[in-house]
Amino acid sequence: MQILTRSIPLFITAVAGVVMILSAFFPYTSDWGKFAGQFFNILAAFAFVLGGGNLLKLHLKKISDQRPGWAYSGVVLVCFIVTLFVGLMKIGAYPNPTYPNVHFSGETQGSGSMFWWFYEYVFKPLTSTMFAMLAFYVASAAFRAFRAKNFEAILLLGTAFIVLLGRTFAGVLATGWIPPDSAFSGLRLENLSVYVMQVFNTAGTRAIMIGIALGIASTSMKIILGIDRSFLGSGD
Amino acid sequence: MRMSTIQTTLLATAVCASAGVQVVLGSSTTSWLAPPEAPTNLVANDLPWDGGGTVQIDWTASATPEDQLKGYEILAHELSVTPQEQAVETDEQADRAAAQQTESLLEGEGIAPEDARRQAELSTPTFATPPEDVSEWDSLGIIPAVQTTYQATGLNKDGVYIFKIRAIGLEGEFSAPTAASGEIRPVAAFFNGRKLPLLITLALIAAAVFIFIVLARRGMPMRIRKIAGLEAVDEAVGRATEMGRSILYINGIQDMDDLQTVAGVTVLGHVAKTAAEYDAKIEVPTARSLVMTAARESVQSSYFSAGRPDAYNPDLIYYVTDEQFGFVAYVSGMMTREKPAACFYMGSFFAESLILAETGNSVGAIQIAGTANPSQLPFFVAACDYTLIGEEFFAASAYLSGQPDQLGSLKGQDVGKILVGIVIIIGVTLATLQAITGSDSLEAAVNYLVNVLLGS
Amino acid sequence: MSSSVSEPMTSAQRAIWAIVCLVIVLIVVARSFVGHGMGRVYVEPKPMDFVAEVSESADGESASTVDWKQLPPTEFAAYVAANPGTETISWVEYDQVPPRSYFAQETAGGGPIVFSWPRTIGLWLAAFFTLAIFSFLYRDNPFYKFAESVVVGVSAGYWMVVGFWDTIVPNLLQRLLPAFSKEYLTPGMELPAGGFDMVNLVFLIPLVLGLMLVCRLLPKCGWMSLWPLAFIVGTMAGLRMVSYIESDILVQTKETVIPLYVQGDNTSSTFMLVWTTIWSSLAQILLVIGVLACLVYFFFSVEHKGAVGKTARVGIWYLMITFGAAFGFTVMGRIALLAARVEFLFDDWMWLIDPMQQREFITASVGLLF
Amino acid sequence: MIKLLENLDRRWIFLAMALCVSVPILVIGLTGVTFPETPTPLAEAFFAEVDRAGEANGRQANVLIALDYDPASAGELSPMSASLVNQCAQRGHRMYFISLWPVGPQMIDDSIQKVIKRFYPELVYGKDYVNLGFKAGSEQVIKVMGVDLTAEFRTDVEGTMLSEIPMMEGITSLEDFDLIAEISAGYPGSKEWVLYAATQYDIPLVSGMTGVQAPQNYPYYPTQMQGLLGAIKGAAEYEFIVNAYVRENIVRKMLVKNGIDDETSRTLASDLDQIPTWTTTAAAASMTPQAKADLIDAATGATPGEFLEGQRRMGPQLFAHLLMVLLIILGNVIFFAQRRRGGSA
Repeated sequence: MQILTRSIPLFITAVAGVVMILSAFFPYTSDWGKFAGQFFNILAAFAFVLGGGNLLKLHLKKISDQRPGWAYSGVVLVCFIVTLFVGLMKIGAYPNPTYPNVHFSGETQGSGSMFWWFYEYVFKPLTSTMFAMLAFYVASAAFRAFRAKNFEAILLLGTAFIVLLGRTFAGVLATGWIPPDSAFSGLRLENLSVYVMQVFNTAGTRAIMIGIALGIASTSMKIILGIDRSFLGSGD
Repeated sequence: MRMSTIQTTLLATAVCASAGVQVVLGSSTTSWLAPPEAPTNLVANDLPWDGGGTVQIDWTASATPEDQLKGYEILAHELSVTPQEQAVETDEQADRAAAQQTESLLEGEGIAPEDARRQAELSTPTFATPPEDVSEWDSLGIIPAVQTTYQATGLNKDGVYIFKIRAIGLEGEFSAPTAASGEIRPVAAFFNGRKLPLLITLALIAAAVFIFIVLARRGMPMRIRKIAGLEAVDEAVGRATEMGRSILYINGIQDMDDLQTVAGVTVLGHVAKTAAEYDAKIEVPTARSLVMTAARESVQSSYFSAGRPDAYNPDLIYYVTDEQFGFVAYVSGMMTREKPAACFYMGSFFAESLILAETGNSVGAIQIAGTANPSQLPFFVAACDYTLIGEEFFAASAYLSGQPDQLGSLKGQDVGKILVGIVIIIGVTLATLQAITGSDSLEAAVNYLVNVLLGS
Repeated sequence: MSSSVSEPMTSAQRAIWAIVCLVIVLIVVARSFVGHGMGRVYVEPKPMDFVAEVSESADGESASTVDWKQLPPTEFAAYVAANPGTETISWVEYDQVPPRSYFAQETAGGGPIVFSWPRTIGLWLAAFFTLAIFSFLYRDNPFYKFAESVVVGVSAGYWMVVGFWDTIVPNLLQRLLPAFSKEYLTPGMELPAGGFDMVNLVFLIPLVLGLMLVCRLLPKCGWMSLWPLAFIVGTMAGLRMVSYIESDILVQTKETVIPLYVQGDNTSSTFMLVWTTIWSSLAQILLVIGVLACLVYFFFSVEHKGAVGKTARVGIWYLMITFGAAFGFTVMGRIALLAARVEFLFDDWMWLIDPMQQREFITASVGLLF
Repeated sequence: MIKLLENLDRRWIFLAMALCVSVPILVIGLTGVTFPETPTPLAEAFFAEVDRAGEANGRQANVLIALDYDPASAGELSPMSASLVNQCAQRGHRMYFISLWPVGPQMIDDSIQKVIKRFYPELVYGKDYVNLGFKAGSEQVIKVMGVDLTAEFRTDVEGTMLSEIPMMEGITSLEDFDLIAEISAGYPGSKEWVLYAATQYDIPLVSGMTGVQAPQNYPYYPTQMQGLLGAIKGAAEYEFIVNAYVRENIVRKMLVKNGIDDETSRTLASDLDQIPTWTTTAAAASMTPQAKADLIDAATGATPGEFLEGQRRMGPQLFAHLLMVLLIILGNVIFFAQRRRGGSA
């Protein structure tokens, strides 16, 4: 088991990592990199299957255990299976006009198909409304969490104000009286917000990026060399 | 290498401006009205040490003076193979045929393998004759008359090209084109020389990390500064024990291929160990099934090393759903019901950071967060008691594990930062001196640093 | 801070909420009886008719080939009448049209545009789901739980379907089963010479790894998923190591190598020249100082004391400004998303506003509101 | 008062936010009035980069348009895509649509339906624009496309082989594109395009993104990313520039079509307000009354609502931002009042 669960995976990791690094420098090996990339993309599609399988397993268990709210698990399952069936079978999808005799030749999400209907009237409103809820949470967080506790917090809030006001018409209203070509035009809110973004934000973000890149480089190296193997399930 | 459009425009304007003077002054002569002389000695070569697709073109300037020229137009034509050859050329057989030819050439003439391959490939197909009329050729652009060299980029690596060049007078009249260059295939070199600085940087950073890991394994003490957020872990776990409530640990919402998730699992190991020592309950809902597996392994070994294997309960570490907002909806609901005393958010977070931190705040938990996603940091910084910012988060996993390997790699990263700092300080000093003095040699030094050492 | 969410509401507050809900319901009910109603979708049918054109192969040995030709509806009827026994394929596609076109057709007295039941039901369902999710803001409730279950189920299925048709079929099946794919799935593909390209056998590797990944679902075979996981982590590590060093270290360092002194560009007066010189030089100086100070903050080998501590503190200031900017921008984004949802409710569903000029503007609905 | 605010139920805040967003939408929707936009240099750079695509290579530009977002972020990003497609179509660029997000193909479809089908019906699928659809694999897809585009994209979204699509001729890798225009909602998105395409192959890249991403992408501008649109504000500014450009271009084309010489058309198109008076002058005598009416309509008529989405949304944005500022101030007033009383914070 040790070979199957440790040695071989570590070997695969090392080979895959080294191939990707080499393909960046040696054009003749870029084909290897290409294959590795294509394999990865296919695996990424298989990962969706794994996700779906996990979902099925979890909710079937909930239903069979009759846990509280198991009826909702039933809703999840029905929706999952119907979407899957409608999409894989291309129910109601029109074939490609060049090959009208081949049922599967058309666009999966083509307008008018059942799958498109699910997207347009179920998936789209639900996910975008979920996301839109954040506007409300942001407001409540602003009221409760953003406190000028110390100098650092004041800097954070001050910048947030400049950006919030400078990026709308409020900025023009508040500081529009400063002539645009005078010595103090930089103090107009809309210009100030650009200045803050290009100087302070760029400096901070740049340092964060350099730091993270170093962190990623060293973690990657540890992974490829087999020093860091926590992703295989344990720290040692 | 590409010249910016602004520069080109400026040059063109400058050329035009001087031309205006010329027209007024030289109105008695009519030399500028006649088409300019053609440039000569056109030579095209595949650029060595590149990733392919680039051809270096050199020529001797036209006899017409520079200030009477608008520039040179570079013309390229990709040769198409004649129909009967096309069938062969399209698949692997062509490569095989070329390889055989290469071998025979290598045996016979002893030339460099790369050139041999190119020649072999060139000699196999016969090409359709290029059009006589240069207007049917592709124009790669017009470059200022002061230049006598050009790099044609973005060509098809497998294509075969010939080039011509012609001068353009101030009124847009063309000289006769030069004779066509030889047939060039812009092949990829064995090593992409333009990436050499990158390779050196990579080697330096990798070496620094590696050396410090080795030193650490040999027992050299590695001192790392205190990380404020981590000092609070014990406090948070202690408080949870006192209050008799649970600890919630969220490992981000990305899968194990994200390095932040990996770092989060390492931190989880430490938190779980503290929890085991204090006998506090720790709950870990995950958004990915693979993360659940890794988290179980990690927590289990922590309970073992804390000497409390009996207290380990795998059911408290469970998978919820991959869907971002589905996961958040579940976790926030759970938080309102169970009111954990301490919440840890360690990993890759997106929009859900705010919902989690908000809900955690509303149930009055001590919150410690760590992420390298800068967009989510403000919410964590504002709503949590402690936040590990960016690289600190990666460092935390190393710091907590206390393993010599991890600490060594942290030192290696610091070497990287010193290097970056030194390069910036030297570069900025040179550039500033150059800007003040306007010295040419300093300018050359800055250009070398920026364009060669730090890549194109 | 203690939570106020769980505190019971006073009856006055309840009353206000009830009134808010009542007003919304009233508007919706009234709106559906005014003018052309609301939330209806109209479509225009577009017949698609094809006939088979059989051409005998030249040598008479291999099978004859069938080409499908699309004909306009008028020609199609004539063609079928003229050539009985021809194979035909027909279906009708529907294009959504703005309600304006339907109203115009009604006034003109007839035309092809029809009311679409499936799409209208869909639109009302979408509106229901939107409101169901928003209802969570008041409190957790069955409508929300239902909507949440639906989104989990549909999204998981959606991803699988798209992954299958857009990646598995063209990049795996077409390579491993070319003949099958051409026959049933992607008739447009070119078959490789000899029906199969041996190079593509290499794609058995991702197939096997993919199946091993799915083995995670089986209790005894969980370990098999470690191999594809190792592959995923390995390629990602290799890819990211190189590109992050190039893009985020080399290029970002290069971008920071800038002169601290910049000549101003406003030459209208000496004062403005000096002023803009100071202003733009200051920007460069602040930028360089910021990058260096933040790097010091991220330096782990030295304690934050003395000079290092002071520099690190400057670094924190920069980071806080960065976070403030990030906060401001995030807020912008979230509000735009909410605005889009509200526009959906007001425009597509309730037909209260009409920014895209899809309908005749109904003043009656305006009167209802103001 | 403070006591009341301390225990304020957050549902009141939610209600305030709902009103701040919905009332301006209603008012703007009914009146059609939007706030004036003043474009910042970033939006102008974005426009200019798209405008000059292909010039360096002296050909009709091949623009790779990557729409990497989903309906959840469409509120911020669809105005950007609409204007981007509008500009490319007007400028005559060839458009290659792809997406790295599973629901991206729908976003592509929306843009095609909303802009190309409606306002540029003369453009031909397969010749002027093509929809290559979605591919799983995030940055790996970009990486493979850099080497060999056809290895990753074998068919278009309808299942037609690329070899049968005329505009795919000569397109083998990322390097064959003159510009990458990218609209991004997260990962994979602008950062990945910078890392794996723009930096590696030195291809001009312009990117529109959600507000969340904008601050992290500022350091890439202008070297690795030649244009950047951040959040709905960026969208509104860009929309404003493109609308002006499109209007000017249409008017100029109309004038040239009616036999007015190039020079005059250009001057007239650059100052649209004078068109109505100009049509009454002798210079316009050659035009038919119908042509004149069309011209005046093109010059001064209302912009289609599709291309005002971003500017419309700046209304609710303003009031919501003011609410946010107010809430933060209010929150801090309570905080300091509590602290003075000695309560714990």
